[in-house]
This record gives sequence, C-alpha cells and structure tokens, in this order.
Amino acid sequence: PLPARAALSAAEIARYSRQLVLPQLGVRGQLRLASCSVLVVGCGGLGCPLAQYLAAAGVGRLGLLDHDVVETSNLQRQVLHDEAAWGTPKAFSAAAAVRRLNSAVQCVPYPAALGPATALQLVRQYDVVADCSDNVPTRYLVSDACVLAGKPLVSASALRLEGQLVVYNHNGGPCYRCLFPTPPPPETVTNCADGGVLGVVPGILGCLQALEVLKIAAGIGSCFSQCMLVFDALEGQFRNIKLRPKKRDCAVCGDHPTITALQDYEAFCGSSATDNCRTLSL
Amino acid sequence: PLPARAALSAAEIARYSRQLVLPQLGVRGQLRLASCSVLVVGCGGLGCPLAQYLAAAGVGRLGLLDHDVVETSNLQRQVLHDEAAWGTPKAFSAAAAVRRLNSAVQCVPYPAALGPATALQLVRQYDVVADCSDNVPTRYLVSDACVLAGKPLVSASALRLEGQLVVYNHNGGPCYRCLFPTPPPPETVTNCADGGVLGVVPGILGCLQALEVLKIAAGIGSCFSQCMLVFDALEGQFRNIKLRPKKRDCAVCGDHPTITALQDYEAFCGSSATDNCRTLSL
Amino acid sequence: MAAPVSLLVEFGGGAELLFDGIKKHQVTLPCQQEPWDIRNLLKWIKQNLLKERPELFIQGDTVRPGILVLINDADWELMGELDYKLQDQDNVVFISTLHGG
Amino acid sequence: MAAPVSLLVEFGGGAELLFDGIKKHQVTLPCQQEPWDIRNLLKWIKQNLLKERPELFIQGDTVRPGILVLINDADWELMGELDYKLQDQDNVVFISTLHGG
Ligand SMILES: [Zn+2]
Ligand SMILES: [Zn+2]
Repeated sequence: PLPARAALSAAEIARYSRQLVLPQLGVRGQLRLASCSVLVVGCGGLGCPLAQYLAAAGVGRLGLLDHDVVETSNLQRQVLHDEAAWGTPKAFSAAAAVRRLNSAVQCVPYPAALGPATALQLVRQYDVVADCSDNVPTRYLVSDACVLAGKPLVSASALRLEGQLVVYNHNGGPCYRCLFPTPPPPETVTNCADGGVLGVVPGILGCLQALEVLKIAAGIGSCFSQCMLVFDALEGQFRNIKLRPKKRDCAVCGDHPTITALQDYEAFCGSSATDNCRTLSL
Repeated sequence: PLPARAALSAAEIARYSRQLVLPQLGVRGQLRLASCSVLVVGCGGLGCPLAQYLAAAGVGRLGLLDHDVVETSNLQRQVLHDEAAWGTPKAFSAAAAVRRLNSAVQCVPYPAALGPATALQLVRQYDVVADCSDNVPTRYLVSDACVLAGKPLVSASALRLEGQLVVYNHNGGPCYRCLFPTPPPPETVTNCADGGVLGVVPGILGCLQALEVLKIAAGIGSCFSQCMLVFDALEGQFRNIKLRPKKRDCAVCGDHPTITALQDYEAFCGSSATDNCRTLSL
Repeated sequence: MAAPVSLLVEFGGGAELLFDGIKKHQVTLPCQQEPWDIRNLLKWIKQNLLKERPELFIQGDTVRPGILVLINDADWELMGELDYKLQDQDNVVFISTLHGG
Repeated sequence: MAAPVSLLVEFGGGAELLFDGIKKHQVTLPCQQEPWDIRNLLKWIKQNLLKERPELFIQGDTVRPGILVLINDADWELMGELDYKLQDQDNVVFISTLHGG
C-alpha cells in the first residue's frame, strides 16, 4: 500500500480542481485517491477505459496485468492501444498510454497471466481490484484471492450488446462464489471472439467500473455490493438487481471455508484462462 | 456525405471482426458506419470518449469542433488530450489522438466556436451530430441547425455526479426546443468550472452517446428519441424517462415554424457560448 | 374532502441544492377540499420544502424554464401538467437540465 | 384450482439464443390443481418455449450453473428459489452470466 498523503500540491489542486469542488469528494477524497492502489486484471475492452479514467482522476498506483499482445481485432474496443502498439504486450502498451495521460500515476505493468501461484501475493499489494478479465477460471481466481486477501473486487463483463457489473467482497456483501458456487458448463460459455462485442459496450461498463472503484477508493462506498447492474445496449436499458447476501455456507467467504488457499481454477472450470476460454480437452 | 461502400477489405474484416459477427451489425452495418460522417461539437469530457469509440468502431469521417485549448484542469476527464497536448487547440489534439487509434478514419478538426453564421453549412456536411458542448446557447444553436438541416442529434450532458442523454430530431421525435421552448434563466445554469464534475461521469455519458450514434449510423435506430436517460452516479441509478412528442407549435420543428434561419443564441439565452456560460452583461 | 396523499418527491440535476441537498422527500399532503394537483403541490413545496431563493425553482405558478417535471417517470406534458390530479403513491421528480460537457 | 397466471418471462445474457433470440415472452400459464411455482414454470418452459439443446438451460429440475434467476428484479435466492409461488403479473428473468472483457 502507498503511504497516506497529507496535502495536495498546487499542481494537483489545479489539475483536479473540477472534482475537488465536489462536496462528495473534496480534498479529503482526492488524498485518498492519491494514496490508493488498484490492480487491473486484464487490459482489454474493460481495462482500457477503466485505467484511463482511474489515471485521469489521480489514483496513486495502477497495476496493469495482461498476458496478451495487442492484435488487430483488439483495436475496435481497446482504446489505450493505438495502431502503433500492434504486437506489444498489452500491459506495457497500457502503461505507456496511462503515463502519457498522467505522469504522476505509478504504473506497474505485469505482462503475464494471473495464476494461483502468484495471485494472492499480488492482490495483497493493492487496495482495490478490478476484474476486467475475459474468462471463467480467472474470475474465480480473482474473487478467491480478493476474499483471502480481504480486498474489494469491482467486477464487470461485456459480450455482444450486453454488460454486467457487481462489486464483490465489499461492505459485508457476497463474493463471486456466493453467487456462482458451481462454474458454468464450459460449452455454455461464449467468448468475445465467438460471440462478438460492440466495442463501446465494454467502454460503458469499464467506465462504470472505474466509477465504482473511485467511489470505494474515495471512501464514498459502492451501491453495487449485493446488487448487479445489467445493461442491454440495444434497448438502452439498465436494470439494478438485488442479489442474495453473503452465504454462510460459501466455500471461500462463509463461516467454515473449505477453500483457504488458491486452487487449480482451469481444472475447476474445465476451461483455459489464457486461450480465450476454449474448452480444455480433459 | 461520404460515398456508399460496397465491400470491406481483408484488413477491415480482421480489424472489425468482433463486431462483424454481431447479427445486429454485420457487414451491412459496418459498411454503413464506414460511409457515415459524424460532427462532434465539443472535444471535452463528452467528446473525447465519444470520438474514441466512434473512431475505434470504424466511422468514416469525424468532424471535431472545439474553440478551446487544452488546459491543466481538462486532463482529469478529457482523455484524448494527454499531458503533452497542454496548450494545443483541442480540435487538433483530439484529431491527432483519433488518427493514432484508427488511421482509416478521416478526421476534420475545426478549432473554432460554432456560430450561427457557419453552423448550418457545417451540419449539412454530416450525417449525425453529437452535441458534446458545455453551454446553453450552443445547445439551442446545434439543435436548430439539426432541425433546419434534417439531421439526427445525439445530445448528452454531465455535471457533478449526474448525466443526461436524449436523441433529438430523430424518427419523428421532438427537438430540443420542443422540450425547452424557453432557455433557463442564466443565473440558474451551472458550468463544470463552478459545479465540478467527476471525470468518469462524462466518460460514461460520452460512451452512451457514442453507442446511440453508432446505432443510428448503422441503421439500428435509437431508443432515446422521445426518451431521456438520466444517470445518478452516487446512487448508481439510471432512469428512462418518457418525453413529450414533437410539438406541433414548436418554433423550429412545428407545423408553422417561426425560426427558419439561425439566430443570435447568446442574446436569446443571455449568456456566452465561449466563456463557459458566464452571464452576459447586457 | 380528498384523503391525504403520500408522494415520493425527488429533485435532481442540481435542483436538490435548493432543498438542503436532499434528493428524495417522502411527503404526505394533508386532507383538503379539492383534490391535490401539481399546481397545489408547487405551492405546498414553496411553503414547506423550499427554504431560499424560490425564484430559482418557481416562476409565477409554474416551475422555471429548464426544469423538467416527471410524473411516474413520464414528462408531465403527457399527464396534464399543472392540472394533473395526484394519486396516492405517485412519484414526482423535478430535474434540472444539465448543460455541462 | 389456481387461476391462470400471466407472466413476463425474459431471457438475457445470451440465454435468449435458446429461444429464437427473443428476449421478452408474455406468457399465460393455464389453470392447474396446484399453484404455479418456479419448478413447474421451468418444466413448462422446457415443454413450450425451449426448442433445442435444453441441457444448455436446464439441468435436472433446475437451471444450469451460470444462469441467474430474477423474480421482479430480485435474485430468486431471496424469494424461495424453485418453491416461489408465482403471482399474476410477475416478471421472471433468466440471465446468463457474461465473462467477456
Ligand atoms: Zn462467498
Ligand atoms: Zn421542436
């Protein structure tokens, strides 16, 4: 964690003046943002707008994790990666773009997949985690790591013309496993390559995810603990869904957890975390 | 207007593959995007994310209009302008950033304020207009110009922790004047400098605005004609509001219009279009 | 005699700043001879909720230009404007138009 | 004999692709001896709406993992799950969880 900040510089006051005048944020909230670190798991369609707005708002440190390199088909939605970034690891491309936006933000690129061997130690170094990943094993891994490390998790997803957002493990609310104790059958999971996605849909969800991260980081708190936001881009409709509370019998966050260390999530889900969710041949 | 396109290149098919597989868009929709031109009025908090996602999606031509230069206090939300763009006209900075994202998009920067002498001729050159401006006179000017030129107008606004979005002059729906025949008293209008704004709020609204532009450009149509989307970032609540229909007695789009040419909108509103909405001393 | 009417009255878009920054007001209008309509509600709001600078909210007997009035999530123009007869449990929203970008 | 029950049944997150891509279904369940609950509704959906690959929607007598069931915009876990007794005009949504980013 970053050290607490006692005061803003004159340059910071000028730069963040538009948000400093908000009574809900103010200098106190800005100082909290400046000493907050956020781990961004996935620098794709969600992670790009999220990192962009977290950096612009003056978050202290951003961990930018992605194992992929920038491909042509990414450019339609992954707006931190410009044409010149083609072939670069996304973590580096995102970090470079974020530094151009705000050189005061500490950027830590991780050009690797998140795995059970390293995830917990990594998550422990951050205050808030944003799940911008694109596959089921990583979603369980990130959630379990956040429960074990005691960190709030702001999770979003998008596919085709729809998006979903939930905050897990925050304010006594449920974790991902409380909601989804059993992974979906691999043949029912569609990825962006097969299902497609309109680029601005993860854009909208990534921005909404950044908003919830900022509210948590600033101490305002999120309204999406135990609540899911569901978006239908074709209908232009958002829906706020009241979710179940934390489950006392949850395997990881319940009263008697059976999961006390990270597992093999690819085996658990029957799918790969790095191959865009194709079914594993077991 | 751009010429119609008959086929996509192999490079375009690779680049837009994630959205080409969407049955709602497909090759037909992509070809429509490629031959569509969009005028972006204002390259600030709304215009930046909007232009970003329109360019990424492969819109044919973007007109980028703004009379301001990039200032320090803009960087907190205007994510096309990086630190190095400080002091540059926003129209040029935005155009350069958009070209880096997608060199196939034709970018036309207009580093000037929109005025009644030139607005109509400019609007006539585009298929869709996005109002990303920050003041009342410009909002009336853009709307009247769109009515007189027969163009759909996707209008968004953001302040503090709230945002609003409406599509005007589309599918037989109302125009801005149908909804607001009389301008608000200047002393009741708050700008971003005085009221403040959390940067990601225009981020969310600009993305939603880009979505509606893309739906109109692709021929899917928007659901925000005669409907307003209202967003409260603190509550995480969106609200879809059913608006009045087009008014038969509207001064500009009604059955017997009294406004048949653009006017002096600063006098009409009692405020300036280029001075961030301070009251004019009349 | 009309029965008392309970309403959720909301202010947004900055209009809440004239009401101590409070966006949601659960309101019960007292019994009176005639049924409650929006015209009477505005008078009641002016007397009971609006503390200062009423001209930033009300002009004459209606809301000032730039404030949209919503009755159960529909533009009041569709509902009869000032003459709309309030029903128990109605939701009335006053939302100031935003112009920032 | 329970009266017929009218429901708005919705599918989202891709679950609608098992129902000819149609997201909203206005459904009237016929009169029957026992009251309609979600368990019976699932059987009815399997027989009347679900045309192919039922295993992508139903496993055993419940929905497959990864589908959230919402009754009037609340997680069915809060409402009794399979045992929830359907009321006329209820809104039941089956939403497939998304994982894309
Ligand atoms: Zn749990
Ligand atoms: Zn009109």
